[in-house]
Amino acid sequence: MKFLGFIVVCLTGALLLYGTGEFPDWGDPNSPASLHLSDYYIENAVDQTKVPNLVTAVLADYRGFDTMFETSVIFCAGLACFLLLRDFREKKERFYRHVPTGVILHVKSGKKVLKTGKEFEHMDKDWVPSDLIIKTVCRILIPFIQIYALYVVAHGDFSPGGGFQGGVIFGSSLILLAISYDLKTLVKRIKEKVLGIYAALGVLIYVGIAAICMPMGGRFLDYAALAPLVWDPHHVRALGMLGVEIGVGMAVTAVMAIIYINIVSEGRHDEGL
Amino acid sequence: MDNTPALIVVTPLLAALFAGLAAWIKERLSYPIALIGLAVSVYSAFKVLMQVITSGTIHYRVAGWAPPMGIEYSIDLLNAMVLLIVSSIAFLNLIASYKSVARETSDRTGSFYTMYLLFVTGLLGVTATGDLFNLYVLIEITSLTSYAMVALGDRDRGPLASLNYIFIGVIGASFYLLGVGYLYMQTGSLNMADVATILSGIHGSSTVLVAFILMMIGVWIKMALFPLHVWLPNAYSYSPIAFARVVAPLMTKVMVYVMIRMMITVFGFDYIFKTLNLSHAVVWLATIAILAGAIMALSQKNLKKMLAYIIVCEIGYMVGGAWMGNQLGMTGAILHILNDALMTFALFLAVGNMAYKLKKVDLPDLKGLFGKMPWTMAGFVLAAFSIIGVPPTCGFFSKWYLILAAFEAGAWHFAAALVISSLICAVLFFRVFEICFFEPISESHGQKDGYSHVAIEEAPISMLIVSGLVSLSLIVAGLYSGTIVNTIILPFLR
Amino acid sequence: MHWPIDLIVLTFVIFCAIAAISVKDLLATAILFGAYSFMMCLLWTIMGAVDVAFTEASVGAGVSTVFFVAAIFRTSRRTKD
Amino acid sequence: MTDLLALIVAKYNYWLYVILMMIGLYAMIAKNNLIKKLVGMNIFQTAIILFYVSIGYKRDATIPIIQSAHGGQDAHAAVIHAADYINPLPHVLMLTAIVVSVATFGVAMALAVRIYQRYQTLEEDELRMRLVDIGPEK
Repeated sequence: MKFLGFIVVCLTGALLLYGTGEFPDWGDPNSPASLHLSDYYIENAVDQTKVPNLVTAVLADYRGFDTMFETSVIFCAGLACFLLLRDFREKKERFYRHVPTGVILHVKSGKKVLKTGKEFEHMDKDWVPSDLIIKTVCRILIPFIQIYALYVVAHGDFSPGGGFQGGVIFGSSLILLAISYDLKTLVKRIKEKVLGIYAALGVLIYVGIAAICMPMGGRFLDYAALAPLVWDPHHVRALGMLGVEIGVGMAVTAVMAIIYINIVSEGRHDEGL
Repeated sequence: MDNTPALIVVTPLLAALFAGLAAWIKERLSYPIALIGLAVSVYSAFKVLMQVITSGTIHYRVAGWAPPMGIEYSIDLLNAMVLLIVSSIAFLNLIASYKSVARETSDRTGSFYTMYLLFVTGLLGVTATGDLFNLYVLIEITSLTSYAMVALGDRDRGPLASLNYIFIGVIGASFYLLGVGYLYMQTGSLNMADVATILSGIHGSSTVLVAFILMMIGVWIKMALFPLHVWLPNAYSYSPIAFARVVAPLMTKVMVYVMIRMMITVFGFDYIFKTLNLSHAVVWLATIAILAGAIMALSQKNLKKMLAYIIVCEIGYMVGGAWMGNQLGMTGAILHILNDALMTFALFLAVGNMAYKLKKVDLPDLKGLFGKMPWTMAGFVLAAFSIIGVPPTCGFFSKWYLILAAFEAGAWHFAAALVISSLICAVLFFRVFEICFFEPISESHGQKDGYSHVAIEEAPISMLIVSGLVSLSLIVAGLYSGTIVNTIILPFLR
Repeated sequence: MHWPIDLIVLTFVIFCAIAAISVKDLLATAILFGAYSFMMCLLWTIMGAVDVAFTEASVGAGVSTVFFVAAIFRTSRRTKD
Repeated sequence: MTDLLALIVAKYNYWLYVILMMIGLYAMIAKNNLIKKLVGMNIFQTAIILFYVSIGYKRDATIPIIQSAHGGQDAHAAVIHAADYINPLPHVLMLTAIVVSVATFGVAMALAVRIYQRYQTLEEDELRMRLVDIGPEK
């Protein structure tokens, strides 16, 4: 297998290298790729869409249709993780810790659930005492990460960033919460149902904004048709893009959390890293 | 403004999202939503097909930007036909599979329907789009949904088969993406029509040649042409039956459509058959694929696996026809997209009915099935005749075109492979019929003496109606294949 | 002219890639893979693709690595090659 | 000598991307551990992204964010020269490709966890042996 793989790889490499023979030089401003469409976007995008970040302009407007399906791909990944891993059966084995004394209770089976609170707390099987420094630092850090994520989403029109990056950052702040405390803390705060609805709703915002353009007299995704609905018709395309980016951000946040929770707890949503 | 072309693709997507949301409120709500979404899609596809037949190609600019800048749907006769096939098969299958979904994925039917709709959205989008990169994104949607579905079916082997499918599928999609990159390097554009105009000036470039090879290998991996087919049999036989019934007829056929689209619209016949002159090599490859598929099908003991290898064999027909380099061959290949989708769908519907009752479909399990499930078996027999190529079922006509094309191009080996594979199919299916008809039911089923006292245990009526309808449509499609060729395929090829 | 920087970072990328697939501990693979992604992100910043680099920094070096570690936590660290 | 250097400068990016891709592809085909294969898959995909980003690069040009448009009212006053900005289209395409690759990666990881749950191993040869153990398929 190794030898066969080596031959296949070498053949592919040779084919690709052969193809590079007629490439224009790296960074050549006159290569065909940087003349045909690129010039049009650079010269007209700001005029037509009022968005200075050309990548966002092309991403959410000229090629917004791609991005819509890209968001669906992300949604699909979250759904796939849910379908593959989610296991609704409760685990019989449970661990509790008596807070004042530090004694650990191991419940092997049985229905009785201890009330957790001041006296007892849930414990993971592979549990390590959580560090005060880590907990405190993360507690301080998480709100700032989230605000930064919102900034990235909202400011995607003007600077690098946008719905996807912001969503990932927001999602990783949730993951940080789960890592620094434990998975139960996250799952208790944000229910699985909320995450699922958020993921679908995020994509729905995108497709919805795109679809509303049709009864408003435009083509699918033609933000210009939304002009009567917004307060600033001059910037209607930029506003449409902002709405779309918010949708993407929501979907991505939720999906990142769903994937993490399902992988780390094998779909049981009880204990993890 | 007429938005029907967009509606074909967008309604399943919207329905998928609403079904996903509804599943959190009440699981039962997602089924009617899915049904409505696909019904609108079928209606729009039908309307678009009629429009294209009367008034020519439709160009729909998504977001209102002119083609090379924005993404454009350009729907001609070939697109419109494939769109109608895809949406109606997906719709019919949804009707047929209500019960089996409820049984196979009992606690998460809502998610199943969402996944199903996303898969159909992907297929429809791949068919409708006129943009090279958009095609890649949509291929990824279809692939991602099928990875998840394959893992869901068989709990023991599904996940492993699915992971192997991911590795191969990612290589295929990435090769396609690389090919698009090489093309973009030389042309600076992503719109198919635009790329085609620019390409006609630079036929000699080695970059274009490499782009062509990469894209073809990518598409061949995705459609499971013979040496690259290893993922298909496992993937199709392990997925849940409701999904297998839609993925088996549609996925490979849509990929064949993509190949034909690349050949006709992007690179052009002049480039492929005059500049490169690859016809002979690929027709030989297709010949080998047909024979290999047929022979591997012979050695299978499971009905689903056997059908999967027959699909590998059928892909050889279409690739060979498309690469024959004459009009007859292309006609045969396109007609076979339609016919093969219908035949495979009919076969898998019948197998689905059997699997619903019998739980597993190894050949020995099928004993006495004619007595137990007469209607299902009637559908199965019709579909099998069509695969073998018995007139007046539709399978005969596309094979006829392909054989004529092979004679015209002098590709005797391809014609011989066609005849041999038909004979092998005949042997295969008559072996199944023999088991189902003549061998008595084994003791374990509780009957004592043969099939004479067997109580009829049919599949649910919704499954039977769809199965019967599709099987009858095989004959109808066969009788009207002249009309289909004259109104859709020949005008398209001119 | 910033091709020398580009070349240096690109060499690092290739080193990280080779190291990531050849170490015998999957957790090390995960970390090296994160380093690989981050180097890649630097490379793209040099080439002026800020949006892509931003995405790679948050996805490749961030979330992907976390998924990776999570999966290793639930499976095993050991590997034969 | 200067010719050779010029050729290397002009093309080395493309050559190295091919090497990176070969590394990824080799890991996908030849490695025995499924997680290693996944790493190979990711390297393979990022190599393609590197290729696309290299297409978009332009000498003496800046990042594709139009400075003058930040000013508000006098946005139209400044003339935009296409040669001053890097081609934004490959970046857009690659954002989509990254998203697709992370989605695939997530699903693949979930599958790896499922496989481990069932067979307690991720080595391909051991998996093949386990598959023989559970006997013929249903």
